[in-house]
Amino acid sequence: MADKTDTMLYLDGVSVSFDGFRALNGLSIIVYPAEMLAIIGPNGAGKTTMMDIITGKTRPDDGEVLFDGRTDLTQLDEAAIANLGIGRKFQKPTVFENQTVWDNLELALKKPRNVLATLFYAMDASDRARLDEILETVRLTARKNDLAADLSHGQKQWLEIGMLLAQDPKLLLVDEPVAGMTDSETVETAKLLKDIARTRSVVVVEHDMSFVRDLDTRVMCLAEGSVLAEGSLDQVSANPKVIESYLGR
Amino acid sequence: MRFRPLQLLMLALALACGLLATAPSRAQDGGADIGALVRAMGEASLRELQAIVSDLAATGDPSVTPSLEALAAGNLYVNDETGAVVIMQRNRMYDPVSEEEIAPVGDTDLSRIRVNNSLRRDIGTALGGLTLMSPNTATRMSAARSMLAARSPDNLPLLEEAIAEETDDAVRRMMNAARAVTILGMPDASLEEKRAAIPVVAQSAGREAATILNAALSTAPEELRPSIEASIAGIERDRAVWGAAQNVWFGISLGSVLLLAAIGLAITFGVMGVINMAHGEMVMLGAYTTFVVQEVIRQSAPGLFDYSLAIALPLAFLVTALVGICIERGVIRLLYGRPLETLLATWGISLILQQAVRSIFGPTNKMVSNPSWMSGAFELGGLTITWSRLWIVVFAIVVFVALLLVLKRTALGLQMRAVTQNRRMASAMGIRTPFVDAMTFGLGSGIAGLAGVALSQIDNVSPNLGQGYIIDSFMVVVFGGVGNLWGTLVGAMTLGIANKFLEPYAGAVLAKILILVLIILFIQRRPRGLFALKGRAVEQ
Amino acid sequence: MTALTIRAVDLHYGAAQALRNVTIECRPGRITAVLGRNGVGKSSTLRAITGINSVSAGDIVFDAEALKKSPPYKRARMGLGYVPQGREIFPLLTVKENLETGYAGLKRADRHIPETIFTLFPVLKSMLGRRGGDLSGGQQQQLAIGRALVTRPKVLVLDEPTEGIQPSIIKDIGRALQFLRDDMGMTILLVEQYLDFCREIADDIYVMDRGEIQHSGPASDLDLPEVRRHLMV
Amino acid sequence: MITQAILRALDKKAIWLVGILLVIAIAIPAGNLLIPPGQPFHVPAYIVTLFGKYLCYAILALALDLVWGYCGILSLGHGAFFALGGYAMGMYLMRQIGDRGVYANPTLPDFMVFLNWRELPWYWQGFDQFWFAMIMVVLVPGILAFVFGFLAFRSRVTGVYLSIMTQAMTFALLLAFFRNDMGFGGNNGLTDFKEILGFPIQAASTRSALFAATAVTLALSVIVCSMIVNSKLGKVMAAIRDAESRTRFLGYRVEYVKLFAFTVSAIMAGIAGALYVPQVGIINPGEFEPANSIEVVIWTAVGGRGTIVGPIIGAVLVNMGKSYFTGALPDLWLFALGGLFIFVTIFLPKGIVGTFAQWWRQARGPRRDNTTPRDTGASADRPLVAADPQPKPAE
Amino acid sequence: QDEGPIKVGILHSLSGTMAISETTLRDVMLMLIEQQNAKGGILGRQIEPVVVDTASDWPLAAELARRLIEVDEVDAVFGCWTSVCRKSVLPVFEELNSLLFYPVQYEGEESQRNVFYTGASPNQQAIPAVDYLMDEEGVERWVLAGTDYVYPQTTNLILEQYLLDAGIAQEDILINYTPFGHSDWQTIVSDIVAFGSEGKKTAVVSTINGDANVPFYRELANQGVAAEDIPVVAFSVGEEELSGFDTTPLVGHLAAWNYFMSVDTPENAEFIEAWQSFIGSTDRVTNDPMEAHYIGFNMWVAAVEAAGTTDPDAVIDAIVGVEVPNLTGGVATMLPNHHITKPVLIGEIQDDGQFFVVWETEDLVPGDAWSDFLPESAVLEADWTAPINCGNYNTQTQTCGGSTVTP
Ligand SMILES: Nc1ncnc2c1ncn2[C@@H]1O[C@H](COP(=O)(O)OP(=O)(O)OP(=O)(O)O)[C@@H](O)[C@H]1O
Ligand SMILES: Nc1ncnc2c1ncn2[C@@H]1O[C@H](COP(=O)(O)OP(=O)(O)OP(=O)(O)O)[C@@H](O)[C@H]1O
Ligand SMILES: NC(N)=O
Ligand SMILES: [Mg+2]
Ligand SMILES: [Mg+2]
Repeated sequence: MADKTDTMLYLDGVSVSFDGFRALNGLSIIVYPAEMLAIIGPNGAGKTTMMDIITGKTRPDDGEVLFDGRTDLTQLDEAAIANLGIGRKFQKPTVFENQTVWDNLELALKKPRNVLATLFYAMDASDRARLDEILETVRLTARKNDLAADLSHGQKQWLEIGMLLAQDPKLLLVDEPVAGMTDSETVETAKLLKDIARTRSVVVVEHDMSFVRDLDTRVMCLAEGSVLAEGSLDQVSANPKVIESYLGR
Repeated sequence: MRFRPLQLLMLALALACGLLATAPSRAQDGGADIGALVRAMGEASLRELQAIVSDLAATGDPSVTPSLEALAAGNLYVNDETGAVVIMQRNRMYDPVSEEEIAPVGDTDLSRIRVNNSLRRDIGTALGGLTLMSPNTATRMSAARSMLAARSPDNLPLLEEAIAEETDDAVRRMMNAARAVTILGMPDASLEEKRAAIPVVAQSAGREAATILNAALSTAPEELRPSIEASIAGIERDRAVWGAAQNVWFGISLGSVLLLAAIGLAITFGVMGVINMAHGEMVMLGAYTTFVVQEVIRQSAPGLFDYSLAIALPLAFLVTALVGICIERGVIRLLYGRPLETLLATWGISLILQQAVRSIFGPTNKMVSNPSWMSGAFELGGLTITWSRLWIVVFAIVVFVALLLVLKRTALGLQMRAVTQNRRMASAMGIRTPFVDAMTFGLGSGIAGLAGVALSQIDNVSPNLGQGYIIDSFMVVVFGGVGNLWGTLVGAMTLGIANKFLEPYAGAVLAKILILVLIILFIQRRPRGLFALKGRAVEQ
Repeated sequence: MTALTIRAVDLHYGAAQALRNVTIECRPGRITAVLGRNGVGKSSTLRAITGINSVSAGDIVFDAEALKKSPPYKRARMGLGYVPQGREIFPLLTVKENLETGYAGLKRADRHIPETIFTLFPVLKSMLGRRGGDLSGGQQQQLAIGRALVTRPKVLVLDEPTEGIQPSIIKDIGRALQFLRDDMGMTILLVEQYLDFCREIADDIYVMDRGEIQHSGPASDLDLPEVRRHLMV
Repeated sequence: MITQAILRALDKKAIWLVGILLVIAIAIPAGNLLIPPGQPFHVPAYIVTLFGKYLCYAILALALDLVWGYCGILSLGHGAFFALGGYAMGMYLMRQIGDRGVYANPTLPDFMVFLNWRELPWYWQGFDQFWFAMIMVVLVPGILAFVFGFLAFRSRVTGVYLSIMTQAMTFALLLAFFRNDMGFGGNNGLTDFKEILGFPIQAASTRSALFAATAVTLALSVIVCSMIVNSKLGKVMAAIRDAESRTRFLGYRVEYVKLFAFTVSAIMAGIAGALYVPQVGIINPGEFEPANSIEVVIWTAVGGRGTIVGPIIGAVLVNMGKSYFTGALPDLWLFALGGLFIFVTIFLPKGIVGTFAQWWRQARGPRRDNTTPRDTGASADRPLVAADPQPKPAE
Repeated sequence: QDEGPIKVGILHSLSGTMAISETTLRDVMLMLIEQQNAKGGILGRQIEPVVVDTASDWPLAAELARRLIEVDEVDAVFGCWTSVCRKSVLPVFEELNSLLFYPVQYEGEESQRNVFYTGASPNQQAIPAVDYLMDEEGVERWVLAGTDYVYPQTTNLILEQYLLDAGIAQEDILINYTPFGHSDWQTIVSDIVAFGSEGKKTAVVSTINGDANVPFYRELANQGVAAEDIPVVAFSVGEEELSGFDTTPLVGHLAAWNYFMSVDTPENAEFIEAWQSFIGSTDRVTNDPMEAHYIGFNMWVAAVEAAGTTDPDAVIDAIVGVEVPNLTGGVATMLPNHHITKPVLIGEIQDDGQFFVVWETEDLVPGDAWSDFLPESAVLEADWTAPINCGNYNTQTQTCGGSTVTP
């Protein structure tokens, strides 16, 4: 495949199967620095599984997964991968339900993660300002002292996006960010992500076509564990195979 | 009270017979009056009894058999007033010599004539000679066995006579063994006879064969040595194989006990997620139910005793299931969604149940007996398999299969699993969650009760019964993988067999410690047990 | 005549009030949609209907019977089907077993899985033996809808059923809901953020904001500016 | 940085608690030694020993709460660390006996003499030195916890699997210490102590000093725990408790955090055991009994887990109850105790402290409760398929 | 001060693992106190029992002992079963100078001024039993099977030395230990059978503790180990343990004690009668530790009467030499070493769960605090009378070891 150097994320020939079911089948993807990639594809195509592999949750049976053109992610565990600068928003919102919105963000905030550093960590004014800013962005300022468990589904989605921002990663993996959001929120989210993608690499998975259109970026359609089509949204959505298996008539 | 009119006479007799005994006599009318001897037993001390027994044996008269058998079995009684000696069996009296039934004479006090070990041994030997020709196969068998143990050259003619008459194969084999063993030990037996005896001994003298052959080796003539040595080597080989087989069997049987103890927990803990510290007490309640059933049977229908377990099983299930349902409705119900609290509450329940049983039944052991089909053992090749263990293995498997079917094949089983995975959603699907919860806990408890019936057959029935099994049970369930019934089965068997293979080398204490350490290390390899569930489903 | 009426319902989470005086009427054989921004109380309303959350005031009347405090399983047995937000699949049960949980309230003769479910969601048929928790998000959503249909509900309540589902299947779901309404006479209550979808299939709409119903009317009202305002950030 | 962390630890509640403990540390011994018997404020020796014991249990419960209440690691084997600390202290006290043992053997403890031991085993060397013994009080439980934790947390053994493994650990130690061959006095354990640091162990003044030392140690433990849980590390621990794998995806090394908490907690438990032994006069393998460790869990739950005061109150109250009832109702006290556990679980789900705190907060107005975990199920329950994250609706 | 009742502490486990054995001892103490009160009490004062539950928790036992003495101000305590219980309360009795009567057979190697050992020491149980088997049954091979704790370990150590001295070869002695509450005896019983089938007459000496005995005997019965072939003599199995199962297959196995319920004496008949009517059941049995409490209590009563006070020092002085009848037709004397004289009885198990006495010592055997078969303790002697007044007096150096010096 193409040159690995200068890539932010490099997947080549990645396969994985579960009890004989091949969820990923020779998947190859490249994401460059400061680039956004939107991934679409039928339910069960392997999009979430791909993210699981990048973040160390699942080990591939086969294939190469490189970060920053050199770090082999298959050899690292979740924490190490996260510390390289890969952040993830899960498809099903997962936040720390028994902690406040503020604490959720504080935990995510980019700071040394080791035991002693966290034991003696004291938040300073700039950290506080950063969190306030994020709270504004995700519109949860009013609820910063509430437990995350008390948020509605959509609010949890926003909180998770906020946590992703607080982590300040080099590569963002965003799994279905606008599920359960209103149309106007969807538009906001697209803007936010585009903004981020100016300096970071972002991989977004979504089924909401209008959102993908708003992202206005390279689109890739996965199906049955490998790439079905790639290009601009118009190119991809004109592809009969994509229409057949994904968009429907 | 201590005055014994017959004492002098007996002493004289004893001396006389002691003399007689040195020259074996098979005279039918050997002087002493059997009736008088038997009657003398009524007042005799242990030492005197010993003399009387050898006198009776020396008569060679088969009519002494009933009284000697009764004496050994503890069925010989003396009438405190008249001094008459009688046999008592199932509340009926017989004359010890004529074996005729005697009408009970009013309600006079009978006291049992007591025997001790060495006396019983003497009686056994004496009866051996007398009963070798008995019409009863079992009697002949035990006679042959005691001949084998006695190894006395004096018995040889008797044995040969008996072998010639014997019709039963097994008994003949035993007699042949006894004969061969005797010959092998005789310095004056011919070489040919000895040579022929070696394989007979090797094959049928049981565990002692190697010892007997080893003993023979030291005195055997040069020509016989290779053949004896070969036989010994063969026996050792067999023993090693059977030794391993025996460990496997012991392991399986220990495994079944663990399985039984753990399987109810596999429901209440494995399926429902209740850290059920009262599980052991459910087992205990099952055992106490067995006790009560046996007690009632003993009082009112002794004839049904062999069915006591069959009656106890459903009752124990019902009783413990009911208690389980009460616990679920009363306490556990309020704790769904916070499984760890169940540890605290069920610990409290366990204290209360233990103390309640202690208050009702007392703190001491309760008597639970084995029905006849649960007692004793049989030989299978080189293995001694006890019936109680065999039935427990069978029972454990039956319970396991039944439970598996309930969980996997019935609507209730599906609902149980659904409810414990997501109670709210199950309810929204129309599943009556309170009912299913109660049934699930009841089922787990009921099965613990069934285990109690089985365990009452091999262990103490005391308020502490459950405490002895609770740690092992949790260990089995966790080792096998929580929520997986097959895991519980394989876990129990693995731990049982591993334990039994370690025990001969390390001793029981170290074996147990080693098993615990191995479990801890094993869990490092498989953090979710032997049969861990994998995949996304688990992580949610 | 209504199949399901929620009348003046209040609902509290501890001290916080999530629903205020909410009234919704679902007419038989129609699709009623509830719309609103995140956290306005849509899911809370549905959970009040299914009995998962208990209301602090007001009535819920189903099939002319007041539900009072009856537990969720009684409501389900009366014919209320529920597709929750977040799927709530039984993770360790297989797809088949997940579907079979719907048998609980059915007569023995009805205990089979309607073929329509597999025509609607063919992927389920090919994955009957897979554990529910192993499915992808969208597959789980399809399973959740299928599972509710197994109970043969009279009223079907769906909480954002299109979330995480690929466009072609969203279209199928829309068609299916219309089929259920038109051919089976089912009453459907739908919470949805996806306006185009609502516009296409809903008959009546309710718009919520901060725990209150702000607007109700026919689906065509969706394009009214005041409705739009409630849906904006 | 460190002072800042300590200052943060001393929030209002902690200051009060530490203050009360320090007052107790002075007042009770003074009441025992200075006020003559018969005077109204005289504290009988019996009470001093008894409360000394309770405070040791309180340290143990606090140690458990650090891992369980705050980090979601339900240890059913904390008694093992307590006992190991106790044994280390017991070995020192044994060596202090010197030739005053019944066989007057200057080096060998009595039980070794009559079981025909010829010389002191290597692992008994050095225990005649107080400083060495004190290092062992910290090191032995600490190293065991570190090794056990390192293996278990690295392999991601969690939830009940971990709990049952800790139980297996203490059970194995129980069996091992029962063996006379281990050289720790078999089931009789270590006893017949005479002196500690040259002071006669039964003297009232020694007792009072031990009591004061225990109270001060408890105060220090409160400060340490409070410092940990009020720091960001405390939030990470809570995050691990509630969603372990999510914490990993944020880049935290869950295994190290757990290992830190577990080891610190084991050391606290070991120190508690070391203070306990001279006060009760015996250490025997019974302390390794799994039931003892479960009781610690229960004290913590009764008092209120996930709070600092809770385990202390729980340990003292439950043990006071046990002391009282075993004498007052010898035949019925298990009913009372069992009933208490059930009552607390059902009616005081957050334990005594948690529930009162909630009432207090509610009485003062509807503010959010964010000190105690809402879902008491926490992450230790995660493998239990029953874990149902939402509060149960009324049915 | 001499007003009101005299208080007596009863310190037994009524819950936990030891409740099974100890509850009976609490009951028998209550009975004895009731009887004494019916006779007018002591020194004209009634006796009031103070019962506590040590819950099989030994630090708790120490705490409760302290409470009995300090708070309830009892004048004597009857209690404990296990050695570890005794060891844990011992410092308390020493510190507060009170009296403990300990009723259970134990490993010896102890004599404390405040404690009276009314159970057997090894020379009053184990050694006579081994003598019996050697002499009467001609046993040549020995299995010493015990629970892995101090009492069996010490007893077996003593027995092993004794057997070796008697000319038994080392390979004819098999020592085996099992954990507390061991319930799977298959391997061990089959090992015993194998060990016993090598031609020499074999016996098992069992120091298996309490709970583990029922499964052990059941396994023996099921594997068909008959007493005629391999007799088992036990030191911890009494009538109470046997009441848990059907003893028919075990007839002939032995136990060595200082008392059996079946002993036919008027005192015993009276005792049994009183016990069964006190407890309200004719099914309840009596056993050796109960007799020990009976003796201990009567000795204490006699000593208090003799001293004219319950003051511990006076009682300790008065009690040495006190003689009271035991239940087997003899007399128990309190020795200067605070142990007592006892007959040794060997009984065979009968099918009714009782023992049939097959042998007994001609004379009473004085309890030996320090075994003569352990090298270090052979030179020690306990004597709590003047001038020695020492629990561990070294007869060679003629000094009193340790700190247990004259007060
Ligand atoms: N542990 C597993 N065991 C079996 N099958 C699995 C497992 N994990 C994933 N799968 C299967 O792998 C396929 C890919 O799943 P994945 O979650 O990656 O899909 P997706 O593209 O994210 O779909 P969606 O859009 O619905 O979220 C699915 O068919 C799923 O059922
Ligand atoms: N279990 C709960 N405890 C406390 N508050 C809750 C709980 N569930 C929801 N809430 C609060 O109640 C309000 C309504 O929530 P609800 O889930 O009904 O919103 P929603 O309209 O469904 O939003 P979304 O579109 O995000 O799903 C929200 O503010 C939420 O924070
Ligand atoms: N003293 C005993 N038997 O422990
Ligand atoms: Mg996905
Ligand atoms: Mg919602």
